Amino acid sequence: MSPQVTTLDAATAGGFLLVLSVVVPVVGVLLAFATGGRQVERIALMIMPMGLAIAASIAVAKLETGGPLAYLLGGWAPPLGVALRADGPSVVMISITAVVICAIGVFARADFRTPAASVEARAPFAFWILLLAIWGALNMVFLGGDLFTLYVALELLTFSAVPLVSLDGRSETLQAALRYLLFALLGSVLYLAGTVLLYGSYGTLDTVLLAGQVRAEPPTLVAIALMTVGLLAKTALFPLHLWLPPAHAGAPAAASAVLSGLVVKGSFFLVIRLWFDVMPGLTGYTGAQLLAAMGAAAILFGSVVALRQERLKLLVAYSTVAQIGYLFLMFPLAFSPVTGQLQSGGALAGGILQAISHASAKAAMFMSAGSIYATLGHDRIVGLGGLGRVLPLSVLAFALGGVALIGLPPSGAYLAKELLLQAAVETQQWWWAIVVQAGGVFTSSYLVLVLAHALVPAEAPKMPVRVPRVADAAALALALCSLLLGLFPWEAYLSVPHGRPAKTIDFGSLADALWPILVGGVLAILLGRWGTRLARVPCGKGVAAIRRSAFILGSMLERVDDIAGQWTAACLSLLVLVVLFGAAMLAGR
Amino acid sequence: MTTALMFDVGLAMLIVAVASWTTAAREAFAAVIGFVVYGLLLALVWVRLDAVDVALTEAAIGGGLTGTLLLGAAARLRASEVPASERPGAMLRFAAALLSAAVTAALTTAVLLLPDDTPTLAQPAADKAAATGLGNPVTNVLMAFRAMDTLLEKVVLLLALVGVWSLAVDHVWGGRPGPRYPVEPHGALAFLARLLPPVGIVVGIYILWVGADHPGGAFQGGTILAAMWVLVMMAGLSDAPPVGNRLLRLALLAGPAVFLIVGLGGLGLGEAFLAYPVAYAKPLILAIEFAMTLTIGATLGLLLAGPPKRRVGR
Amino acid sequence: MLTVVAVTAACFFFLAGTVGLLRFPDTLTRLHALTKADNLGLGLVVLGLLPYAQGLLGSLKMIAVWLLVLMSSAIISQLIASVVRREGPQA
Amino acid sequence: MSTAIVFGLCAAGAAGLGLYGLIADPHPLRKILAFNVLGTGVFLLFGVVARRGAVPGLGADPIPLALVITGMVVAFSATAVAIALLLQLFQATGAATLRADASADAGTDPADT
Repeated sequence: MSPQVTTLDAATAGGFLLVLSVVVPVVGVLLAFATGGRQVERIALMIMPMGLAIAASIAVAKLETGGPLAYLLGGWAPPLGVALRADGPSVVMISITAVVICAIGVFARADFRTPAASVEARAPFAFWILLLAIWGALNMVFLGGDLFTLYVALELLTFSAVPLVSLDGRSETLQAALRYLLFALLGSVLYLAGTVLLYGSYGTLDTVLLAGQVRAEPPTLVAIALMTVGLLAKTALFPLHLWLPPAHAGAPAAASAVLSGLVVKGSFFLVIRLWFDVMPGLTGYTGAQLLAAMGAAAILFGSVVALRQERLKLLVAYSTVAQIGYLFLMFPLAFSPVTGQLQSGGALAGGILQAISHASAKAAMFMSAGSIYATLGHDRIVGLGGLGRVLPLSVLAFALGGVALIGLPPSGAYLAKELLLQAAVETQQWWWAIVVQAGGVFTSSYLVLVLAHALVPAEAPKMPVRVPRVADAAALALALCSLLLGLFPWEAYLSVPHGRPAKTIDFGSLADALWPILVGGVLAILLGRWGTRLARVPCGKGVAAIRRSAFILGSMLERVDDIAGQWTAACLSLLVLVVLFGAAMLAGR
Repeated sequence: MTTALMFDVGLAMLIVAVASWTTAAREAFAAVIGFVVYGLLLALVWVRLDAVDVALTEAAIGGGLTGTLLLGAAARLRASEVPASERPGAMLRFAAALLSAAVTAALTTAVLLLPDDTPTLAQPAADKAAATGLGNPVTNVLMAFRAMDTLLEKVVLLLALVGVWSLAVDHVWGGRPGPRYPVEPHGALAFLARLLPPVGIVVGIYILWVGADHPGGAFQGGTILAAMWVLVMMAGLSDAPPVGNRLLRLALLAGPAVFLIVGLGGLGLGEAFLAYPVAYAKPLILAIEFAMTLTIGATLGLLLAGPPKRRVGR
Repeated sequence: MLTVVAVTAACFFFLAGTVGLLRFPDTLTRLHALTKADNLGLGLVVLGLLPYAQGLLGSLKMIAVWLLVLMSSAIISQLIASVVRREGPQA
Repeated sequence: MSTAIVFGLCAAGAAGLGLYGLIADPHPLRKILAFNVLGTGVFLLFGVVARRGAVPGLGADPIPLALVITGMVVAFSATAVAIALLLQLFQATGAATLRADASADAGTDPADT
């Protein structure tokens, strides 16, 4: 992401902050494990402001230094030692991680409190420790300068994420967790196979040193293909998403928020590291197109299947599949035909911005879905009627999160969309511009679907449980954060053109922003499951025919998604992708 | 072709054969036995590759621990049959075989095409060894040059244990893991469990101790300690401790905690995180390794024992 | 010379043990073939390699290895045999 | 032909066999087993690379060897967690399968079952 190579054998000022950002959560894990009981929650909540402060200090230090921050662990310089480095994107990711983790911490206090009668309870003990471990692992993923250290960090991330899925012990979640674990392990073995080939070729695994040495030789290309696909399996990019919907929908709300908002971003970030920093010149035009094509397929399948879900949490989980796809649209847009390399320009900035917008907005949406579930005792979408009056804050948080993701100004997703569209114009790839717009349209379609159900007046549903106000406030704060991300001065961290967010909201841009919602509404009507509600609406013959064909299309896509979700099929597509990426890069050599 | 190379080729063919047998075996139990054999043969390969440290680890893990885990699981899952409908069809299996073969071919090509003037860090690693005063280059890498990996790996081990424990049923939380094994005071197992542990503990600590200068180290030593503990538990001579036990928690933490404290000490003294002052490098590293051996022994033993199952006081 | 003779003899015992393992009809006889042959075989290997051991400590270590294997194989055979006696000779 | 090449081929073969088992064997226990075979194959590649990097005085490059030891510990942890999950799943449902049928109910509220 930074073309200038920093001096390798020196730590920069403020470098120790990078160490702290990893070590402090780990210290929290150890302390919580040692003391146990009621202290676990207290320690976690104590670590959170510290971590937030460290993230803020890193952001400030980055601003003051200008260049990347660096630290040499143990004082050993690469290639023998391991370096930590923070460039713009890693600082951005670390900051959003800190914010989201803290919000989740506030939200989760109600769900994961140790009951007064017991010395120590299972779920709170595991949850708080795993949450801290995820934080430490993510920071390591964002900072690690060595591909093997990154592997260990990624495994730490996986091992902390998997038990979160099955925290409530239901058998479906056990199965989801096992599937997640096995598929993630397959991904990490492929990644590991790539690292050994790289070490065998260049004698180092340091990202900066490698970037200076890589050549387009067969072992290196095999390594990139294996590592990329391994990481994609962990990111759940279509068609490798079989584990994600059951895992994310089955986990407790706070856990879903972490998993969907943050955990998948870890492996996504490593794909960026690999493609943009380590070997920007080797992946080539075809490789980038292939990656984005998978993204486009993810948007189509994820969105349509999301619209056909009966349950809110599954809908949100499938929309994550779609939005993960959206994140990969930046790769071809960052490809410069002149240099034949991926450039760290506006497209990359757009991708990162979309990632952090999604992290905050999706966490907020899962949290409000959790509140809705807890209050109603179910999350069937057709049964959400009257919710707007009962749980105004949760519905508002859900709506704002959705609006932020659609890309209405001044949200981060809006800025991201602008940057991606601009890159599409500059690189003359109009087809990706269409997909980018389609992503926004689909997002608004399921938002419309949910809100239309939730805001319909109905007799107030019974409320067995009351969700504490502070939990709703946390979700709302995150949604607002995502909605306002576009106003932040990103120039210091990402290559965003100056003054872009200052664009005033005039009539034209409002119209620009509103048409996706209208089209999304139409899609929601055509593809959504409406129970009996819509059937009663009279309509003409032509409209009925359109609706029938949309329904058939929807069920066909769902069928394909079902097949792709089988273990054997998913593994086969994984290997096919290895072959395709290898062939694409070999051809582009 | 020299005798040594013939031996290598034979060994490699044997390994591939055992791996195929393990993959193809009809019974899960047989497959696991095949895997244990496979692990022991691999340990031989590691010796042939001049990597005795890894050979010890492979024998301890591949043949020993993983084998024990899988055997226990196979025994308990004996009743579970996967319905025939779930077996992928012939076409799918053929596709899987084809694609796996493609990956094998890609890996083979990549290995054959690795550059002839092999890049290596062996020389720099040997040159810098004086900074720690340890004679075993692998221990040097694990404890000094790439100490962060080792530290994170210990956290991974701890998190794996938290993950396993988190599968317990709520009301037995804080209880003892696994079944209570019956004691047969005059049985052969009880005899072994009385006779072997003293020897095993000495050997474990010895392997840790020589690891500074010769093949061996904390993980290999810790594995032996774990094996002794599991043996004693299985013979019914001692029960698994309750997971809420404070002392147990401290033992499970000792390794990463000492590692972190020493690491942060390096940061505080103005050198760097995980840097050792040259004069004290060796004693510091040995102290960390000692704590890690204890932790590894305890963690591995408990990973084998599984999630808590029995409430304390029953 | 001692080495060659001892190791060759050891190979013979190992081979015999393996043939027994494969050819004998039930668990108990297989066990018999395996333990007898392997204990003797390993002992002969140790004996053969003793001249190459590094000092007294090295030879003691090798002998200790042999003794440990003897002990564990004896006890494991006991365990297997007792399982066979309890559950009947199926395999 | 050298030791490194012989075992390099062996490693690639083992990795392929493990991969096949992981994909095609329906039983989760066998998948876990196959994952271990696949893992050891990849680890062996580290050994081969280490062996190729030998210098006078050192029979192998110590860096990849250290990486393998770390990797083995991680792989063992993974196996332990996977087995625990599998046993728990078997205990809860009486079946050990990864088939997606049951997963459609993920997110089911206990109220309506």
